[in-house]
Amino acid sequence: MGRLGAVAAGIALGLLAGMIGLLVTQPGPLALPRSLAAVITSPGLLENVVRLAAPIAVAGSGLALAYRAGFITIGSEGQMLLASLASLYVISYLGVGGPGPLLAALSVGALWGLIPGLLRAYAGVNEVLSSLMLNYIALSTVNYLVSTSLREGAFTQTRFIGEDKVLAAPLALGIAVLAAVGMESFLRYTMPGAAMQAYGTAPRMARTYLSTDRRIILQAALASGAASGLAGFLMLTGFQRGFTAMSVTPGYGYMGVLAAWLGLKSPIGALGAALLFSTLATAGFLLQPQGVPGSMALLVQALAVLGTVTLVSRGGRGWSS
Amino acid sequence: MVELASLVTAALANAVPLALAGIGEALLERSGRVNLGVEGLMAIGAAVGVLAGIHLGSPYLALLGSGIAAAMLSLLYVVPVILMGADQIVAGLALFFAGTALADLVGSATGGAPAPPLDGSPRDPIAASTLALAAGAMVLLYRSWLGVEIRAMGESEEYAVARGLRVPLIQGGLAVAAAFLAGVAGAYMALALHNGRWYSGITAGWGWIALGLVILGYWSPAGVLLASLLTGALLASRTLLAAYGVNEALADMAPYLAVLAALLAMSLVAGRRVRPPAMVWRRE
Amino acid sequence: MEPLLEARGIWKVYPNGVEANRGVDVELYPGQVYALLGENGAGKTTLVKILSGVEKPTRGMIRLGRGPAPSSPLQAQRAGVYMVPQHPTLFPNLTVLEDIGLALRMAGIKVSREGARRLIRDASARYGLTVDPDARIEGLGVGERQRVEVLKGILVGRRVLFLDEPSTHMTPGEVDTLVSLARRLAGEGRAIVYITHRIEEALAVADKVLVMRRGRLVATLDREEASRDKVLAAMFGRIPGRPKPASTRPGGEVLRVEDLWVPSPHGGWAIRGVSLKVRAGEVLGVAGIAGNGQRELVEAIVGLTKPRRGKILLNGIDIGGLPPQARMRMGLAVVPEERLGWAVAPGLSVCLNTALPLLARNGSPLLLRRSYAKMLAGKVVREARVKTSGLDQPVETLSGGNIQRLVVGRELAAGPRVVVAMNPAAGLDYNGASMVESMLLETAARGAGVLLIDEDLDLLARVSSRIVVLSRGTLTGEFTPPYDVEAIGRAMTMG
Amino acid sequence: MDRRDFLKAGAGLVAGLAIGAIGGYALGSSKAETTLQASGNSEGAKVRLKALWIYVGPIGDYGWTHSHHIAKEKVAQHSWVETVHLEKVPETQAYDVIKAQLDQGGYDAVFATSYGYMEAIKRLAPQYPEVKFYHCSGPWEEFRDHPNVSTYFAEFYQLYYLNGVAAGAVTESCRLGYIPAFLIPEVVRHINAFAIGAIHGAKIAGKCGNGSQVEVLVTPPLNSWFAPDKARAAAQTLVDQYGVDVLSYTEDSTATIEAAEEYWSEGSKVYSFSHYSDMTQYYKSQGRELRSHLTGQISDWSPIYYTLLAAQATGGYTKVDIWARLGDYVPIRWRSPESSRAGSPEGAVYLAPLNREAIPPRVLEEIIRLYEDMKELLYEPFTGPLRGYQIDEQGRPQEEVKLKVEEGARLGRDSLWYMNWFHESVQRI
Repeated sequence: MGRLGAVAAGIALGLLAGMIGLLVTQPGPLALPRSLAAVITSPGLLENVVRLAAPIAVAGSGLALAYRAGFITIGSEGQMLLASLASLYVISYLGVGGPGPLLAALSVGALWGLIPGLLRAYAGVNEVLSSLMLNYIALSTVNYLVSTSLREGAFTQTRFIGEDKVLAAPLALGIAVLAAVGMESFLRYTMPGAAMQAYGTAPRMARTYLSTDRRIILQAALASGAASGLAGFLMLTGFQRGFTAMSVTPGYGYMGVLAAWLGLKSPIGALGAALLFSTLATAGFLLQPQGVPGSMALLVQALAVLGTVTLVSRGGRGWSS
Repeated sequence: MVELASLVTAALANAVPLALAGIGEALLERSGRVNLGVEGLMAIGAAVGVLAGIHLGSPYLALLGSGIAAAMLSLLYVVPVILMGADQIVAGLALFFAGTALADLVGSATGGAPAPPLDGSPRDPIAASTLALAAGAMVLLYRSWLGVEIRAMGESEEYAVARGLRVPLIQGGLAVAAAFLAGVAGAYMALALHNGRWYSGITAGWGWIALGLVILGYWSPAGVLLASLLTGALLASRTLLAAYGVNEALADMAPYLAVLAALLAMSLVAGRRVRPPAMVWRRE
Repeated sequence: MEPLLEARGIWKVYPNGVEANRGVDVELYPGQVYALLGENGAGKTTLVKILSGVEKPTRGMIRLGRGPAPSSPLQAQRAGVYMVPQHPTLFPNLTVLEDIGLALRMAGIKVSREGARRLIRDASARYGLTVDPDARIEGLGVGERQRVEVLKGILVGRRVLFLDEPSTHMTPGEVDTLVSLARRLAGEGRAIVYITHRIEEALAVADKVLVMRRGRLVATLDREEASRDKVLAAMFGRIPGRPKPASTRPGGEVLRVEDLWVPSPHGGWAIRGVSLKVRAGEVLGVAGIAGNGQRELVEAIVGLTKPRRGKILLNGIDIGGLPPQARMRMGLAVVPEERLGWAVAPGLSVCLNTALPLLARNGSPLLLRRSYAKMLAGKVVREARVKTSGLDQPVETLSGGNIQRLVVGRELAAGPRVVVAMNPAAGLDYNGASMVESMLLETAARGAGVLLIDEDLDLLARVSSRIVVLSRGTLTGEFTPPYDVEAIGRAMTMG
Repeated sequence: MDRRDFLKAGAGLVAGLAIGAIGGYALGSSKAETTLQASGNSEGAKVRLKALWIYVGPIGDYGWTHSHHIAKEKVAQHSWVETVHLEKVPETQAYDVIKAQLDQGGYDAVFATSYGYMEAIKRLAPQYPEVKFYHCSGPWEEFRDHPNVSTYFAEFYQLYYLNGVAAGAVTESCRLGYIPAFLIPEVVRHINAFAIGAIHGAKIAGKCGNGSQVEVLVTPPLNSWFAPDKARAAAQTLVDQYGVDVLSYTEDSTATIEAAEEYWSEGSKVYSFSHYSDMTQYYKSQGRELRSHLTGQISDWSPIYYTLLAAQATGGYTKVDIWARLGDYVPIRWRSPESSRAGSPEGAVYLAPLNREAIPPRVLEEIIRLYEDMKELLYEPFTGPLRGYQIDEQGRPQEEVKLKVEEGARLGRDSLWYMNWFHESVQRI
C-alpha cells in the first residue's frame, strides 16, 4: 500500500468509526457525510474552516519539520498560547501595528520552542516530556497574566483586538500555504534541511558528515517554535482576538501535532490534514444540535491518525518511522 | 505553623494515582516500549469509574471496571504498535487524544451524578495495595525469571527476538496491564480525590506527570513510588507555597517545573552512573 | 546409526528475491564435527538459521531425530538444538547467571537461581571455561562474552550445537582451545557444526567438511580427503588470486595521535595512551579483537567523542577541538564499520547520501542544488560501480555490498589526505572485498595516508605497510612485513 | 496486505468495536437527555420561538454549565419553544460557531452562558438584528450600543452575607477561609459580604470578642473557574496549616465542601456551603449524611429564561439587564419569619437548607429575619460604616485601612459591580 493510500485508508477508518458512533445516536450514520458536505458547500462555513485551519496548518508544518529531524516536540500548544498573547500585547497594549505583532509572535514562539531544544541539545532531556511540561507552564503563565497585569477592567479578560485587525480568511490561508511551501522547500532545497532529514533517520551519519547535533536540534526547535509563533499570531488575528482565563488549553497546537503525523511529516501534508481537521471540527458543531456529543470530532481525528500511522509505518520502532 | 502530618496525608492521596499509573508504565518501559497515552487511559478510567460506580454501587467494582475499560482501550496501542509495528510515539499520542475524547463521551453520561466515593486517606485499602503493587513489581523485576526476561528485551529487542524471548506477548501483556493500572489510577482520582464525581479534564495532566515520574524514579517501581510521593506533596502545597511568598504563578507551575527540573537532573547523571532501558528514551 | 538431524531439499527465497539456499541436503550424526565452509553470502548462515528453527525454509523437509522440524528457536532449543551466534547476543544489563538462566528457562530447563548457578559452576569447571556467574555482562570483555556464549551452547545444545564463526573475536591461541573443546563435545555424543571461512581451522576441527557456494552444498569431504586446494576449489569454483599491495614509498606524516586517552561509556578507559603516526602513501593496519577500543579510536579521530587527554594532529594541525565536519573539510575521510545509520542515512536517496557529505566538505552552502548533487552522486556511482536502479532509490534498498562500494567511493572521491576505515570489507563477497581492498590501496598510492582498523588479520597482512596491535585500549606491538601472524596473535591478548 | 496482516487488522477492528461498544453504552444512556432537546413541539402546538444555548463546558460536568442546562431543560417543557444547545464551545470559536448555527438554523434567541462569549456576541448582534441575544454575567455597559442584547445574572452577595452570619455563629477558631477562583469584583464583594456577615453572626452568638476577632483568610486565586484539584489543596491548607474551621468559596466544583466533609470523618468539625446546587439533596440521594453543610447559595436560572423567552414570544421584547437577587421571581415577596421559606427553593437565588443542629436558634432566627428583610431591600449588607483597604488582582493590600463606606450610606449597583477593596477583617494569606 502506498503512503498516500495509507493516509486515505486511515482517514476512511476514522470516518467509519465516527459513523459507527453515529449509528447509536439519533441522526444516523449518514449525518456525518451530510454535515461535511454542508460545511464544504457553504461559503460562510468554509471561511470558518479556513481561519481555523490556518494556525493548525502552520503549527503542523513546523512540527512536521521538527519530526523529520527526529525532534518530537509536543510544545506547539504552549508556544501558540504565549505567542498569541505576545502579539495581542503588541497590538492592543503597545498599540504597535504593521509587522510588530507578527515579529513578537515569531520571537516568543521561537524562544519558548527553544527551551526543550536547549534542554535536549545540552543535557539530553527528552523533549516529549519537557515540551509537555512547558505547555502546562505556559497555561499557568497566561492565566496569571490574564488575571493580573493584562487584566482589562474589573474582569478576568484582556483587551481584544479591533474588528479591523481581524485577518481575512483568504489572507490567513495564503499565509498558511506560504509557510507550508516554505518549510517544504527548506527541507528539500537547503543543506540544513537535508541535514535535518538525515539526522532524523540516522543521527550518527549526520553528526559525522553533515552537522553537529546541537545545531540540528536547535534549528529544528527554533523553526518549529517560530512556526507555532506564527500560528499563534494567526490564531489571535483569525478568531481569538483576546484572552479570558482558561482551565485547559484550547488544543489547536495538539491538533497541529496530529496534523503533522497525518500529513506524514510533510509540511504540505500537514496543511491538508489541518484543512480536514477544521472541516471535521466545524461539522462537529453542526452535528451537535442533532444530539451528537461535542467530542466526536476529536475522536474521529485521533482514529484517522492512528489508522494512518499503523498502515504507513510498518516495522518502524518509534523515534523515526 | 506548617503541619507536616497533614501535608504527608495529602501527598499520599495524590501519590496513589501517580504511582499506579507510573509503576505500570515503568514495567512496560522496562520491556522496551513507551506508551504516551497514559493521560488518555487515565481519562477513560475516570469516566468509566464514575459511570460504573453509579450503576454498580461499589467503588471497588468501579475501579475494576475502569481498569478493564482502559485495558480494552489500550488495544488501540497494542494492536498497531506491538502486532503491526506502527510508531509507538504517534500511536501513544493518538491514544491520548482518542482517550480524552472518548472519556468526554462516556463521562457526559454521568450527568454530574456522583458515584460512591473512596476514602482517599492512607487507611484506604487502595493506598495499601499501591504499596503492595510497588513491592510486587520490584520482586517481579528483580527476583523472577519473568523479570529477567522483561529487562532483557528492554535492553535489546533484536537480541531478544534472536534468542526467542516472548517479546510481543510480554510487551503486549505489560501494555495491557499498565493500561489497567492507568485506568484504575484515573478512577481513583475521580472516586477518592474528587469524591466520586466526574468532570471534563479531571486528570489534569497527571498522566503526563506519571510519565515523567517513570524517568524520575529511574524505571524502578520503588523509585516511581518515591517520586510520586514527592510530586504528590508538591501538588498539594500550591496554596502553602503562595502563602509563603512564592509568586502565585510560580506556585501554579511548581509541579510541572519540578518534573522538568527532575528530568534535567536525571538526564545529567544518566550518562554517567545509571542508565535507562536501552530501547526507551535512549537515542543515538 | 540414525542422524540427529536430517534436512532434505532446503530452499530459501527471501522476499527481496534472493535465493539464499537452493536445494540443500544435510544429515548430522552424533559424535561428529562438521565444518561448514563458504564465502560470505554462500548461504551458510541461512542454512544454520533454518536448521536451528530461527527461520522457516520456503521449501524442504527437516526432521529432528524422529520428530518434526522445530518451528521456532525455542522448540529447537527444547529439543537440544542450539546455535552459538557469531557475535555474542548477551544482554549487557543482566548478570551472567541471569543471562544463562534465561536461556535455560527458554530451552525448557526449569531451574531456580541456585540451580542455574550450580549448572554454570559445574560446566565451567568441567570444560575449563572460567566465568563469574555474578558478573554483569556489560563489564565483560569480548573474549569473556564469547566464553559465556559457548557455555550456554554447551548447557542448551545437548544434541546439536551450531557454532557460527566462533573464532571471529579470538586470538590464534584461543582458537586452538576452542577446536579441542569442539572435538571433546562431539566425543560426548553431540553433533557439532562449526561454521567458518578459515580453511585451516576447518581442517583442524572437522570430521567432515561441508562446502557451500551460491546457496548449494557443493562438496562434502571426509577429513582424510580434504585439502586446502580442494576446499578452495569448491568454495570459489577456481583457485582465486589476490590483489597485490601496491609498493609505495611513504611520504610525510599526515595523521598523528599522541598519548590518547578516551573514557569508556561503561566506565574505565576505552583507549589508554595510544600514540601512532600515519604517513602519506602508507596503509597503517590496526589489528585486534573487536571491543578492544577500535570503535572508540575511530570516534576520537573523527571527532564524535572527546578524548580526556592527548592530541590528534591532521597534517600537523591539532584538530582536537574541531567538530567532525571541520575535520572532513581538512581532508579526513571515514569509512565507518556500521553502514546503515552511520555511513549512510536510511530513508534518504542514494543521491543525497552520496552528495551531502561531499557538499558539506565544500564549506556547506546553504542552498542545495539538485542538479549539482545529481552530478556528484552520478560520478561516484559510476566509478565505484554501484548497482542502483536510479539515484532516487532509497539507499537502504541497496545490497550491503553496494552500500559499501558507495561509501568507499564517496569518501575517496572527496580527495582525502587521511582515510580512516574500520572493517571496510566485512560481510562483503569475494569480489566486493577485493574491490574495496584495491580502492584503499589506490588511494594510498595517490598519496593519502590510510588507517585501516580491521579484525581480519589476513586482509591486514595483505595490504598494510605496517601493523600495530590494539589490545585493551593500548598498542601492544608494531610489526613490519613479512608479518609473523603468530606474534601478532600473541600481541592481541596482551595489554 | 498478506494474510497475517489481515488477521491483525481484524483483531484491531474487534478492538475498535469493543471500544465503540463502551462509547455506544455511554451514548445510549445519554440518549434520554438528547431526545428531550427536540421534544418541545410534540403536542403539535405552534412553535413560536427557537432558542439556542451556548455552553462553555460539557453538560455532564457538575457546576456552572450543568446548572444552566437543567434550567434550559425545564424551559424546554413548554410547547411554544424549541430549544437546542451546543456544549464545549470554546470562547475563541464562539463567534464562528454561533454564526454557523444562525445561518443554518434560524434562531430567535441565543443564550450565551459564559462571560468569555462577550466579544462574540458584540460582533454578532449588529449582524443579526432580528435575533435577540442574552449574555450571562456581562455588565450591561458593555452592550450599551446593542439594542438586541440583554444581560442577566443571578447575584449571590446577599446569600454570602447570610452564609457569613451562620459561619460567625459556629466557628470555634474565629478563623474563616475563603477560596476564590479569581479576585474579580464579583468575588471580592462576595468575600466582603461573607466577612461582614460573619462579624454580625459572631456578635449575635456572643463569640470571637463579639465579632471583633473574626478573621477571613483568602487563598491565592485559583485563576480558573473550575479547578477542583487546586480548590481541594487550598481547603486542606486552610484547615491544616491555618486552623480555619469554616470554608467558603467561589469555584464551580464541589471540591471544597467535599474536602470539609472528609474532615468530619477524621473527627474535626469543618463547615462549608452549597454552591449553585443543593448539596444536601445530593448526599441524601446517595444515602449519605452531609455533616459539614451550613447553608449556601443556590441559583435557579429557569425563571429568568422563562420570563425572557415569554416576553419575546409575545412580542414584548425590551432590552433589559437582569441582576436577580433575593425576592426576584418570587410570588410572595414578604413572609413572616414563621412562614419564611429561607432554606428552600424560592425565586432565582435562594439559601440552601439551613443546618438547624449546628446554627444556634438565636442566629437561625436572625438569618430568617434578615433573609425576609433583604427580599424587600429593608436590609442591605453593604451599609456603612465599613472600613477596608484597596487590593490588587492577587488580593495584596495597596493602601492602609480606611473608611470605605460612610456611616449610614448604602452601596449602590455600580460600587458593588466594580468593588476592588477588602473589608478590614479580610486578609490574603
